[in-house]
Amino acid sequence: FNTASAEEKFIVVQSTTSTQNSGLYDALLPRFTAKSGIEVRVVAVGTGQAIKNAQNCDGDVLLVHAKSAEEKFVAAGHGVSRSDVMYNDFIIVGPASDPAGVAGSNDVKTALANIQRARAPFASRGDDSGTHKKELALWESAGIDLSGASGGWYRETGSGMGATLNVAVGMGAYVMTDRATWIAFGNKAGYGIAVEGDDDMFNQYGVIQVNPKICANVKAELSKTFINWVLSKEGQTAIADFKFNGQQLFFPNAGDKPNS
Amino acid sequence: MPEPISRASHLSVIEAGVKPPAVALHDVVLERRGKALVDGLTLSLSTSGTTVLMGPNGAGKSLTLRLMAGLIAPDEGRVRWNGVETTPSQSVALVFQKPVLLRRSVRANLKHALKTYGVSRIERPRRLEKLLEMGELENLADRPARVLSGGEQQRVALVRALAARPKLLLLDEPTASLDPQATAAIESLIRMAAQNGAKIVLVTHDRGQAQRLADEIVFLNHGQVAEVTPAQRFFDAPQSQEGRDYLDGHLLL
Amino acid sequence: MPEPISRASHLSVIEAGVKPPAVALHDVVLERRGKALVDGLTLSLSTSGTTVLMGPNGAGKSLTLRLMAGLIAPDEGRVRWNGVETTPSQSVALVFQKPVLLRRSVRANLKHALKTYGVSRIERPRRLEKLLEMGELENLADRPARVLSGGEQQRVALVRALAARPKLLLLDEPTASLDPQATAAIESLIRMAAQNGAKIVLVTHDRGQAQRLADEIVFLNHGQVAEVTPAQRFFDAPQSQEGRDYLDGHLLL
Amino acid sequence: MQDFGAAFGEAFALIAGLDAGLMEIIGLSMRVTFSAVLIACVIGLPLGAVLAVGRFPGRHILVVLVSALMGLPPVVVGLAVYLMLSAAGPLGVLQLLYTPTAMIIAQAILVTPIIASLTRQVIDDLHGEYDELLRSMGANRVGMIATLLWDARYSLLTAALAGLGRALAEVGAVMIVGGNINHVTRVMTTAIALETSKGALALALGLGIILVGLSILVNAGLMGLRKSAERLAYA
Amino acid sequence: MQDFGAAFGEAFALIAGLDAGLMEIIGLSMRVTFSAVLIACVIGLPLGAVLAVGRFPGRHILVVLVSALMGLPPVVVGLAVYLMLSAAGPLGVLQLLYTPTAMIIAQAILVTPIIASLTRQVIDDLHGEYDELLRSMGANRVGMIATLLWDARYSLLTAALAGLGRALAEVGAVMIVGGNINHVTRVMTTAIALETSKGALALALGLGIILVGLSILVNAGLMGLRKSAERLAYA
Ligand SMILES: Nc1ncnc2c1ncn2[C@@H]1O[C@H](COP(=O)(O)OP(=O)(O)OP(=O)(O)O)[C@@H](O)[C@H]1O
Ligand SMILES: Nc1ncnc2c1ncn2[C@@H]1O[C@H](COP(=O)(O)OP(=O)(O)OP(=O)(O)O)[C@@H](O)[C@H]1O
Ligand SMILES: [Mg+2]
Ligand SMILES: [Mg+2]
Repeated sequence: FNTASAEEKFIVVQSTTSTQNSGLYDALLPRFTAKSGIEVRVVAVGTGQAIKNAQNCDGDVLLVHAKSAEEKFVAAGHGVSRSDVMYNDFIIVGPASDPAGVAGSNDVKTALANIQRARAPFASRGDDSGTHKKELALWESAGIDLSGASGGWYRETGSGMGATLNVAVGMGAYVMTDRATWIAFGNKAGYGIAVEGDDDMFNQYGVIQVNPKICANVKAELSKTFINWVLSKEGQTAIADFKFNGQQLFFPNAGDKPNS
Repeated sequence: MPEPISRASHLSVIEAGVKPPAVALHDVVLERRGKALVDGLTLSLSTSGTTVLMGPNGAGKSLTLRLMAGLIAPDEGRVRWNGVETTPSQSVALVFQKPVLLRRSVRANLKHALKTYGVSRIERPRRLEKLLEMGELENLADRPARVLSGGEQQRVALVRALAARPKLLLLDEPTASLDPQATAAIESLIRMAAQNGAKIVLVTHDRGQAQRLADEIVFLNHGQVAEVTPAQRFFDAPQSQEGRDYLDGHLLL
Repeated sequence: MPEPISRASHLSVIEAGVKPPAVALHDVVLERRGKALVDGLTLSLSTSGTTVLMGPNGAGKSLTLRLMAGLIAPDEGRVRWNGVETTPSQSVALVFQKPVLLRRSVRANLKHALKTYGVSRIERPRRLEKLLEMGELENLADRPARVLSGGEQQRVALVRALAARPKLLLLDEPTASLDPQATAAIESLIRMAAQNGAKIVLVTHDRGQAQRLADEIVFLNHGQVAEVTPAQRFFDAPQSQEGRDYLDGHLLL
Repeated sequence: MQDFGAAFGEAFALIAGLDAGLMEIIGLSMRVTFSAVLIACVIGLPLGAVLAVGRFPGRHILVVLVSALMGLPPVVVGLAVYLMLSAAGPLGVLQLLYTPTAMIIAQAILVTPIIASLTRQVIDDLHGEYDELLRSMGANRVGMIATLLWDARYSLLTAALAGLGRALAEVGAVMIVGGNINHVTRVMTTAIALETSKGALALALGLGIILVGLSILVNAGLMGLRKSAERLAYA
Repeated sequence: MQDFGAAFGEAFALIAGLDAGLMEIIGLSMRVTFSAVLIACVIGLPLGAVLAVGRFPGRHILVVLVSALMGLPPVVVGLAVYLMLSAAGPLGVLQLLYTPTAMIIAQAILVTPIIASLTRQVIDDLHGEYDELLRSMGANRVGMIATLLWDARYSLLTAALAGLGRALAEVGAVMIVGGNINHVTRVMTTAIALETSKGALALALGLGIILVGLSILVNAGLMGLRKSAERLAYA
């Protein structure tokens, strides 16, 4: 397709819908491009698909939020190293009627138990994404067995965060989401945050350079430049500066402890 | 030479007049692509008897039949049936020059016609058998109509029109591809229909057929009426130059 | 009564024999839906002269022409052209009973034919004009072929076949809807083609036409050959019962 | 490339295993698709015929419109149906959202213009041949349309099959109004989308192969039926 | 219900604002769609005609297969093209993934069976009428197909429009092989999907309304062209 050399200076970032839908990249990337002259092309898909695409060498950088899967990716040699970039948190949102009576809680385990007891509808992403895995872990730590509930009050939507929010709103179900997606979400329809602030609901994003030794087509220099910038003071400030309706969505935490 | 046959009723257009004409065209003009194909045609046909339209290829005979069936509307002038402007479609039947048959068996074609003509469900089987018999189609009844031979198709189209028991029966060269026996059979069907009071308008290039069936001849040329003459007189002494030329062409062979 | 016309060449099938026959059918059977429509037909036609196929509706005349054109393969028996089994499609032309015209203008139909027949691009315009003239189609050249009158369409189909300059010209009732003048003109075209060495096979129900054009008559009935007789003799004294009945049917009218 | 091989392996294993979950999904896919195409035929066939035969003001505009609606984006149809059926929407009381019924509605909306538009073309072509005959017989509009639809039925099967293909392959609309809820509204296409987003590409492809296989079976069946009907026709 | 009103408002504002981003997306949508349909026509028209006219062993199976492929799930096509074009795939060196070219390829694969199958039907119907004539003229297969395609061209437009509709509305395949990258591979349908997942339903619907509007314009244009060509025909 377009082979003009000026346009050759681009990298592909495989990422998740939560970062894209919130508008973070729209705020972040122009700053980077202005400084470096490197265009960043973001492919926003499910976490699993993003990792798979990166494994297939169809990207230079991976920026997702599923720490254990990311570490596996690096351990298998697909990635060079993993660094924390930023975090936010997960929340549970629900309808104003609050059928399970969990609104205002900051104890996620109790809240989940209440939801189960009330058999209040709960929409799960059910797509093996980072968010989904987190949610399953929370149910487990609350000691709740979901087997048999699927298709009843517990509904696995098998789709992305935005789609799952739409479904939840459409049927009046509780749903767990990352805060960034929620704040930027346009179809709130009277929904509000029911559960937030539990330490268990921490959501870490990491960035990984795809390994150029395995993927010859990876633009090692360009992607390193990008990662370095994101982790730099300037990049971290840009993340902190990004606000939606006055609210900060992501909290930079690079350099807290890089792990390889 | 075939003998001229006797006719039960002989009514010329000119002699009629008590009843409104079965069909009348007043100054009809029909244009396609800027050419007047029917060009100021005026003609008025009595309610009974057989009128034969003759004229060279492209004279506008088939178009005139279509106008009489109400299938096409004139660009100028008007067409009237029994004095009124609405097509009495159920009492007019037209047999096209190229038979159009449905993609069905012969039997199904006739069934469809009986249904369309509003024949009651109980009566249909009987009428159907009658039609098959009239067209000598009994052995062909279950064949797909569109694989029939040319002559067989013409017979189907003709009996289908008779299924309507029309008051005005328009026939466009109905025996052009029929063998002599079938031609004779069809001609007697036509004669029968005429005797039962139907008005027949027949297009033919077959002079013998015209002589056998016609009460009057309407000679068309270039989309206009060249002459309207009682049949006997036309073949002895055509009134128009065009009619003379046409008959001469015939004699030339 | 029309005068019998003189013939340049008169070759009966039986008299021929030095050259292999233009087309020969050996014991041909054609079945559809379990019925034998052509039922053991054997016939061998010399390379010149005009053979007229006659017979009642549904006798199998059109099917026989299709077999001769190689359009349908026999279920049993075989068809040979000039002694071999491959259809020499470029030197055979068939005019169908119902003219099939492309959804194009008259001119484009003829252009298409010239191209298909392999006429060189340079030659086409000249040949095209010639064909239009032969069919007296100059004034109709730019009309969509499918809105032409029945007779006009038959003329287009005929000159299109002539565009092939065929050695074997198969004509299925080519003048059934033509007026007397056009019939005369077409007949003289056919006669010309015959004089130029083409073998003509003509189907007609028109006894006069058969008498004017035929060298020999092949009479078909129920998918079989009832008789093959020199033309003159056929009309005076048909050899088969079927032939007699057919001609009687004609006289009956 | 090994993914393709793995996909066939997955497809085979799924079929061989007679996986109950898979059967459930296939069953729902078939039910939703056939219901939607049936509804689309019931509306689209007469609509297409009317567009071909009718002579009323605005016919041309309607023809263009129906043709243009073949390009209705599934996501948009999904959204529109979602907004109608959502609890806050005008039809919310029916509680149809996230049910197979909602999926059938959305697909019927998508497929109807396709069937109507293709029907219009087929009937138009046949109408050119039958029009004068039927009018000369004094047939009314309804009789005319019935005759045309019946005589064109073999050609119309292709229109129905085009609609069927679209419905069978469709994911955008059913995802939104069905929600891809496990055991409730998950069909083949939404399952494929899910496995894709999980990065389970071989499994997704395997499901796709099964879906195409089903499509082949359905097409072979219907075309076989047409063939034997054509042979037995003219009774 | 207010969402619908809002959607029209959004659509209107977007158009009135002559938004440069929107124009870019529309431009790419049109480019991808028309290219894909063009390729599909170049392959599908002759293929359909051969299926209608040809008499070779396996023809029936091929007819069923092409018809069945009208039900190719976009996600599966997207995945298959992705696996071919991926850096790890056999055609990775071409570096076509996440480019408009990849999207055109995927859509062409989806649309070709539709056009081929509908063409087969149209040509089959005409072939019934022309077959004996053309054979009696000694036309070869190529000449025969050319004649049939030309004389059926007005009916075939409907087949092309059906393909166009599918391509215009398609999102599953282009999403996977294009990646919905802003300013590079974002088209109308992927933009709609994105806005939907952001919950910006009115904006998504607004974009959908614009897309349907474009579809109407394209259909009106092409059908208008057909009408005037039909009028001028027979030269
Ligand atoms: N739609 C049309 N566009 C252009 N010309 C037309 C159209 N319909 C008919 N014509 C022309 O009108 C003339 C009269 O046609 P019509 O079919 O009435 O002739 P006809 O008298 O029945 O001739 P024939 O004896 O050959 O059947 C013909 O020259 C024909 O080419
Ligand atoms: N495909 C078919 N299936 C069944 N019957 C057929 C088929 N094709 C032709 N026939 C029958 O074969 C017989 C011979 O047909 P053909 O067209 O050769 O007759 P013909 O001698 O040309 O008659 P005509 O003088 O009426 O044109 C007819 O009775 C016809 O119904
Ligand atoms: Mg006529
Ligand atoms: Mg015949």
